[in-house]
Parts: sequence; structure tokens; C-alpha cells
Amino acid sequence: MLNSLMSYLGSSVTPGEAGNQLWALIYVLIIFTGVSVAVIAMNWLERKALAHFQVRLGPMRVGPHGLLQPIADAVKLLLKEDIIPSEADKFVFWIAPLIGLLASFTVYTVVPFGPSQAVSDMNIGILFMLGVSSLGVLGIVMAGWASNSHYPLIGALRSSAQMVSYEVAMGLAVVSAILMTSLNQTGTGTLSMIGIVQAQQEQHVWFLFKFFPLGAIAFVIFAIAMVAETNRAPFDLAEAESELTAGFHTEYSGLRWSLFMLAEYAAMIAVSSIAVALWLGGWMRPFSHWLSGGAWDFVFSLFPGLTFLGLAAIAIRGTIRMPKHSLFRIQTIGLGAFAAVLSGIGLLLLGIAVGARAGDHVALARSADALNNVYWFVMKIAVFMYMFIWYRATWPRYRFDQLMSVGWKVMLPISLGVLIVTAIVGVIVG
Amino acid sequence: MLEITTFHYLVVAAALFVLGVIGVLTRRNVVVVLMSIELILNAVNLNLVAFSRMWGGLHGQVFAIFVVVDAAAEAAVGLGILIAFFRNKETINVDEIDLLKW
Amino acid sequence: MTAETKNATNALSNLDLETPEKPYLDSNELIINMGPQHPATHGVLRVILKLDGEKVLGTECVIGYLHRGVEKIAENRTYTMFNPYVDRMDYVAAVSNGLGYCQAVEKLLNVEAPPRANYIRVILTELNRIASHQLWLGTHALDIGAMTPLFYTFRDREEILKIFEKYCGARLTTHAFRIGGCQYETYAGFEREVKEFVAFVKPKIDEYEELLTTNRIWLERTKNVGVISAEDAIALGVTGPVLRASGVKWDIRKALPYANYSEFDFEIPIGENGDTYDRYLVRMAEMRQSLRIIEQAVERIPEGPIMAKVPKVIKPAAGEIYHSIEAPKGELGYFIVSDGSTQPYRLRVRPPSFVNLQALDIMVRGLLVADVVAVIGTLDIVLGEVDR
Amino acid sequence: MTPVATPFFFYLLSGLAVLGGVLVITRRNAVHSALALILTLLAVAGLYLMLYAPFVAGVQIIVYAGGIMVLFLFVIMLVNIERTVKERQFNRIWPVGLAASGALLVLFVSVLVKGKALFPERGLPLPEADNTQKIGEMLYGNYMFAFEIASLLLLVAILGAVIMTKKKI
Repeated sequence: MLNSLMSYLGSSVTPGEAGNQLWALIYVLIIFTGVSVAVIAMNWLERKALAHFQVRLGPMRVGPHGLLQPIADAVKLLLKEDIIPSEADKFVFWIAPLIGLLASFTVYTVVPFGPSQAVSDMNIGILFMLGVSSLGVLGIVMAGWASNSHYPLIGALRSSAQMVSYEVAMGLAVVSAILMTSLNQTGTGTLSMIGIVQAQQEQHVWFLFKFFPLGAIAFVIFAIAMVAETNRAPFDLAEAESELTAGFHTEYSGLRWSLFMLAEYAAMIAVSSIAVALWLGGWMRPFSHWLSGGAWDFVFSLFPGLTFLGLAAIAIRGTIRMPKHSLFRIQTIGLGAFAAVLSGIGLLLLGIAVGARAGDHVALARSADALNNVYWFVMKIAVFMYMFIWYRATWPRYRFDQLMSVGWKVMLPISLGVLIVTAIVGVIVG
Repeated sequence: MLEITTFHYLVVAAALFVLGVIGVLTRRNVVVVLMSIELILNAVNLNLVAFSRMWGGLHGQVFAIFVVVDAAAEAAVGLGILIAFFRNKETINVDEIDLLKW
Repeated sequence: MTAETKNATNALSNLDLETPEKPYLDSNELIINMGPQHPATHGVLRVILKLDGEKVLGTECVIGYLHRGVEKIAENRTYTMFNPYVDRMDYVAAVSNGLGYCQAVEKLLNVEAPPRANYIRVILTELNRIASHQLWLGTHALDIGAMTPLFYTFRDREEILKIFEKYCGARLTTHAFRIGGCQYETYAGFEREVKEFVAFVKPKIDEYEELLTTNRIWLERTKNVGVISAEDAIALGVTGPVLRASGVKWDIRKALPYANYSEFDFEIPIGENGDTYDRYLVRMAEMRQSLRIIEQAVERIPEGPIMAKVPKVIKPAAGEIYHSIEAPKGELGYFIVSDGSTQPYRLRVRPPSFVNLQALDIMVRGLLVADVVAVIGTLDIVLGEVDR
Repeated sequence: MTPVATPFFFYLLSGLAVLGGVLVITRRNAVHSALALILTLLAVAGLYLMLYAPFVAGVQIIVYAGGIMVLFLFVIMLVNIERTVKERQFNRIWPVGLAASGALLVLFVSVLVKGKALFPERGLPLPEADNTQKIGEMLYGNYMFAFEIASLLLLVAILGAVIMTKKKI
């Protein structure tokens, strides 16, 4: 058992490729729990960050600084009465959130958290990601239709038109990045997610900076289209609460509603991971080419541990500043324990990094590598997640015709132009 | 269990094809008829890909991609006709579409 | 009446939700009830929208969900007893309502409020105008999808409400004025606090503008949306910032000065196009002008009595009076008929929100659903005042 | 990549595909038909993957399930469907149609039975790793002309669809 587990640690391919079903299952479970936890954390972070943008405090009551608020929300949503409108199409109403959820979670099979940290490395990775994430729109359309009500229907129509339109610009931007992968000796590119990141590794450049500013333009196009694709502000017309009350999920409540939310946030993380893999060098650490060498590798490998220690420091500061009052005793203890757990994880990660540097144990070194890869990938996604919140706090909402004209008349021509110019430059340079 | 051969795929494709033909010939709803046509095209595609695998070439797959393109064009035009028709006669039943000009 | 205006009024009267506007059948014409329970109708307004896809073919407002019979209540209360009721009409600008009512009754009684009372009235009314505009800005921006300005404006509106609370003990429905002047003398440090507030809120208004005025999406959402021409606006009786944004320089504070507005130096901001963006700019400029008025009033506030000689039992002579003031939302008028008793024989309010709401239909025809929300926001209606 | 439980997946996927096909032609409600068709399309995409045609599978998902089916659902929502659900679902000549389809089925069965010997027992495994690259080379090499024609076809289809659905151009 242990041997079969350890045997994979030494290999350098994804478990799907190695045919290691046990590890594939473990990866699936890790990713599933990881994404769920990330969604919960994102929920808390969004409420807190948005609150601070808006000169308020956000959740403060459930747990220290509202840390347990997502759990309270989840319990509340699970216990809520599950209402299906009597005129709704029961089966479609029931299956719609599941389709959305399934689509946004299936995408993670090919997300490359590291050179071997993915469930499977598909030949058509990016195509698969775009295709499956575009299935999410089916869940929205079905939800809007099945509710048998006007607002959800309009929301569903808006959302499907919006997602189909922005997929075009998104796809063209992606193609221009894929084009860059073919600039090597063999002259053949790849659609595999891992292959794309490896191409950036070989060319010593993130595609964001490749053929500056072509890569950057394509990236910006993608970054805008992905906000539209996930129905987030300022493109959140499908659920614009001031116009359509809640859009396609107006009639949903309780668990089903929370499934929609889970799907939406999971989709946000998924599209961000596409952007990270295609333009931001995936799992590569920053300056991996300029600041290369064992010493620099070691310095950067300390980052995961230091991040957790930094979070622990914030938590400890919060613990110290808690009011000294008997009412706050439990909260203080809770926050202290949270700080202890964070610093424990931080120390463990630091230990692994140092141990991998000092000793020459293969499994330890491999896991330190894996930790670093996953860490940088997740940190880059986190930047996008913060941007999503930032957009929401800053911008008004587009109107539907403006959204469409931006998509078709601005983004599509630009992405097409970038694609053509990239191809020309690629032919000249490569 | 049995080894899966090209023959098995052909049986599935034949079944889908016949289902599609039944849909086209018997249903009244134009939308369902168009969907049945998609079924037929899928059956054909499955055949093409299966044969491509059998002969070890990629021509069948390339042809399947062209069929998908054709299906997209057909769906767009077909549904466009359907909407234009619905606006004029407010029906989407095939057997009520019996005038060449209206 | 110009031809254009005639068309507009015809369009208003011809709205029939049953017959389609076009001869052929349309595949996606649908009728939607927006409200009375809707996040963006500012209370309990119900708008029946006839849509072609998302395009608005026609609207019909259904009002009365908040009807409390304020005018009827007035017939059964003495003049003094009715005074607090007016606060419940436009509850975000309660001070203005009270000013209009008190002055109308004073006019009926032939009483003049003393100068110090007038200054206090002007300061509080202008503060209230700022508060009302801040609330409008926050909710309007929220309707268009910008969440954050709401919290900024509410944060700053809080300072105004604190001044109200310190002055008369109430924050929202203040009942600040009495017939003949003011009930309360200003509290110690009133002038200082008002001055501090003016200094505090000036950069804040710049802050709101920073978020919105040059924001690309804001411009796209508000420019050329809900356009109303000056002729249409006058024909419909629209007043206040909505009228001024169409380019008509009509402000009762200047046109028919009441209280002591003629003593102050301020300008009437006007717009050009009569679109949502101009209305936004006009209201932002109005906030600054209000600050100017407050600054001057606080500087010059005289000493003296705050209450004129008013009989204990108010019994105006038989007659009728119409008095209007410039409320934050437009012309707020009170028409009072007295039969010589202690209670009004008839009291009629001319609420600016109610009249402005009539312009909704011609402003949103041909626009999209999202614009309906924006236009309802820009009209700055309060349903308490529409329904009374 | 070693295939996992191939016969099981084959029977599962083809069963789903045929089930979806049956549901497509039998459901009263067109939305349910569309859902069944999506099931069929996804199952067929799975079959493509089993046939080592990942690119075709990807195209199937992205174009069919993500694009065409959304278009179908869109149109179903635009045309008022409530009345058609209550109407007769099959046209008057349905026995003829069924008979013709039955004849076609008999033809297929006879061809399959007679021609079974033609097919080798096992398919030749294709190199999967560069499937996409090979297809790309073929599309822009051998099939260049066909590819351009296809793009022209799509352009014409777009124009046609726009002209027919737009009320006023």
C-alpha cells in the first residue's frame, strides 16, 4: 500500500498518464476538497474584502473576524427548506444546478498544478477546459427555463448569449497563446496544459511578456472575457439584482442555490487557472530564469512556509488585540488556535523546504518541489480572485447591448488582430 | 467481456442513425426534427471516426470535423428559418408548414 | 404646445398593453411586473413593462401601495397636529416637507418667521438637500451596479443625521420646524459643527465624483439614457433637477424666493441634454451649491427670537393658499383651503416625485430593461411621497 | 495511456447514447429532448475518446454541446412552447415513417451481418500523443481547400441566419 503510494512520488508524469489509478483518485479527492475549501475561503474573503472596500466591517460575529461565517452560511443553506415552484419543470429544475457544478468541477482534471500535479495530462487539455466550462451555460439556461418565471428566463437568455459571445474572443486569445507554444525547434505546438507551461519554461518567458505587447493584449482580452464568462461584475447581467432580482437563480433556495454559488466560484477559479497556465507561467516561480541557481531556488522554496507564518502573525496580532473580556474568551482561544494551526503548517512547510535542501531524500525533495509548484500556481490564482472582488467593488454594471457590442465589436477584432500579428511575428522570429 | 471492435461502434452508429430517421419522419415539432438530424449526423461521425481508427489514418477524423462544421451551419440556418417562420405563422409544426409562400 | 410635446402626450394616453404595436405577431413580446417587490423600484412602485426581448415597448406605473391618505388625515387634524405627518411623505427630505407646510400655514395666517428662525431653517433644509442627494446617489449607483458609492454616501449622510439628532432629537422624520418659526434653539456648538461638516463633506463629494464621473461604464450607462427634452419636461410638469438637467433654469429658491434665500449667493446648475448623466451632474453641482448656502448662512446667522407671535390655537381666516418650495426632488407645493376652523377644510400636496414619475414612460420607451432601473433611479422618487 | 475497463465503458457510453437518442424522439417537451440530445452528444464524445480521437471529442463538446445545443435551447425558449406540448406529437404519416425507418434498420442489420467479416477483430492503435498536431497538418495541408470552403459555408450560414431572424436590417 505504502509502496504503491510512494512509487508514484518518484515519477515525473501525471497519475493519469502513469496509469496509477490510486494516485489519480487521491488527486481527484484532493482537488475536490481543495476547490471546495477555496470556494469557502473565497466566500469569506469576498465578504471581508468587499466590506473593507465599502467602509464597513463585514462578518464579525460568527467566530473571530467572522472566520466561521462560511460554515454558518453552509449550515443555514443546508437546513433551509428546499422549495421547488409548483409550476416549475421539476426534473430540469432539479438537474440544472448539478450540471453547472459538474461542468465547473470536471475542468479541474487537466489543471496543471505542477509538471506532474494534475489528474491527467490530456492531449487536448485546453480544448477540454474551454469545452467543459462552456457546458456550465447549459445549467444556467436550464435553471432559467425550468423556473417558469420571467426574470429567470431573461437572466438565462442574457447569460447564454453573453457566454457564447465571449467564448469567441476568449478562444481566439487562447489560440494566440497556443501559437506561441509552437516556437521551438520542432515547430509543433501543443494543446496540453502541462505542455503549454513547459513551453514557457523552455522559452524562458511567461507568454504574458512574449512578443510584448502581443502576449499582454491577448492576456487582457482573456482576463476581460473570463469575467464575462463567469458572470461576475461588471458583466453580472445574468444575476443583476437591481434589474432581474437574482436572474437565473431567482427561484432557487437552500442547497440548490448554494450549488449554483459553488459552481460559480469553482468556475472562477477554473478560468483563472487557465489564464495562469497560459500566460503567467503556470507553476513556475517568478524570475525562474533571471534568478536561477540552487541558492535562489532555496530562497523561493521558503515562500510557502513564510506565507503561512505571515498569516499566522496576522492571526496572532488579532488574538493579542482581542478585547480582554470574558465574553470574548472563546473567540480569543479560537483565533489563537487558528494562529497555532497556521504557524504549525508554516513550520512544517519550512521544514520540508530546509530538509529537501539539506538531505538527499528523493521523496522529500519531490514533495518540496510539488509544494512549491502548487504554491506558486495557487498564489497566481489568488491574485485573480482578488481582482474579481476588486472589479465588483469598483465598477457599475454594463448594459446588455453595450456588453454585446464590447464583445463583438471591440474584443473580437482585437483578439483576431493579435492572433494574426502573433502568427506573422512568430513566422518571422521562429 | 468481449473485445470491442469496429463492428460494435458500427452497431451503435446504426442504432443512432435509425433513431434519427424515425424522429425526422414522424415528429411534428420542427425543433425535434432538427435535433433528430443532429442525431443522424452524429451517427455518421461515429462511423467515420471508427473507420478512421480501423484503417489507422486520420482522414476520417478530419472529415468528421467537417461534418461538425456542417452541422453548426445547418443548425444556425435551420433555427433561423424556424424563428422567421414562427413569427409569421406562430406554429412550429412540420405538417403545418405546407405553403411555399405566405 | 409644440408638435413634439403633443406626440409625447399622445404616447402617454395611448398606452394600451393589450394591443400589439406592430401588425404582425411577435415571437417574444412579454409583459413583466417590475415590483412592487423589486430591489430597484425604491420601495413599492410597480411598473408593468411590455417588452420585446429586452426592449421596452411601453410601461405603466401602478402606485398606491404606500397610500396612507395623508391629505385626508389633514382634514381631521388641527394645523399643529398635522405638522409631523408631512415628514412621512418624502421621508428622506423630511425637513423640506416641514418647511413647506409651516410656511404655507404661516402665509395663511399672515405671520412671518423671525430672521434667526429663517437662517436655521435654511441651514437645516440645505443640509437635508445634501442628505437627500447623497441617498439618491448611493441608490442610483447601486441600481446601475456600482455597490461602493452607496456606502460612501451613507457614511457621510450619517454626519448630517447626527446634526439633526442633536438639534431636534430625531434623525429621519425630524419635525424640526413649527408654524411660526422653530421650536428649538440651536445647541451649543451648532455653528462649529455645521462648519466642520461643510469642510468634511467637500472632499467627499469629490470622492464620489472620482468614482463615477469619468468612469467609462458609468458614462455608457447614463449618457443618452432617459433623455427628456425641455418642452416635454415642462409639458409634464416635471420640476427639480430633472427639469434643470434638460436646460431649464427654474429653481423656486431663485424664481419665487421664500424664507431668506434671496439673501444668499448661489447658482442654479443646469444641464444640456436632459439625460441621466446630466441629471447626475446637476445633482452633484447642487450639493456643492447647498454647501455654499450653508457656509454663508452659518457666517451670517443673527441673534434674536426663533418664534414669531402665533396664537396657541391656530385658526386661520377662511381662504385658500398655495405655497411651494424647492424640495430636493422638485417643486413641493401645499394647497390649503381653510374654512376658518382649527382644521384645514382641504389640504392638497403637490409632490415632486409623483409628478416626475409621469415622465418615466416617455423616458424609457425604446430603451432596455436595465435602463428602466437607471431611469427610476435618476428620477429620484420616494414612494412615500408618490402615494402619500 | 493504458485503457481502463474498455468494454465496460463502451457499453455504458453507447447505452447512454442510444438511451438519449430514444428520449430525443419520444419526449413531448422539446427542452427535455434537447437535454437528452446533450446526453447523447456527450456519450458520443466519450466514444470518440475511446477511439483515440481526442480532438474530435473536444470539438464535439465545444461545438455541439457548448454551442449548437445552447442555440437550440435559446430558440426553444424564444418560440412559445407551452401550446405545442399539449398537441399531437407525431404527424399523420407516422406509420409510413416508422415503416421506412424499419426498412432502413433491416438494411443496416443485413449489411452489418453480411459485412462483419470485412472488419478486423481489433482496431489498430493510433499514436495518441500527436493526434491534434496531425489533424492540424492535414487540415492545413491535404484539406486546405475543403477547409476554406467550410469557412465560407459558415460565413454564409451566419449571414443567412442573421438575415432571416432580424426583423429590420
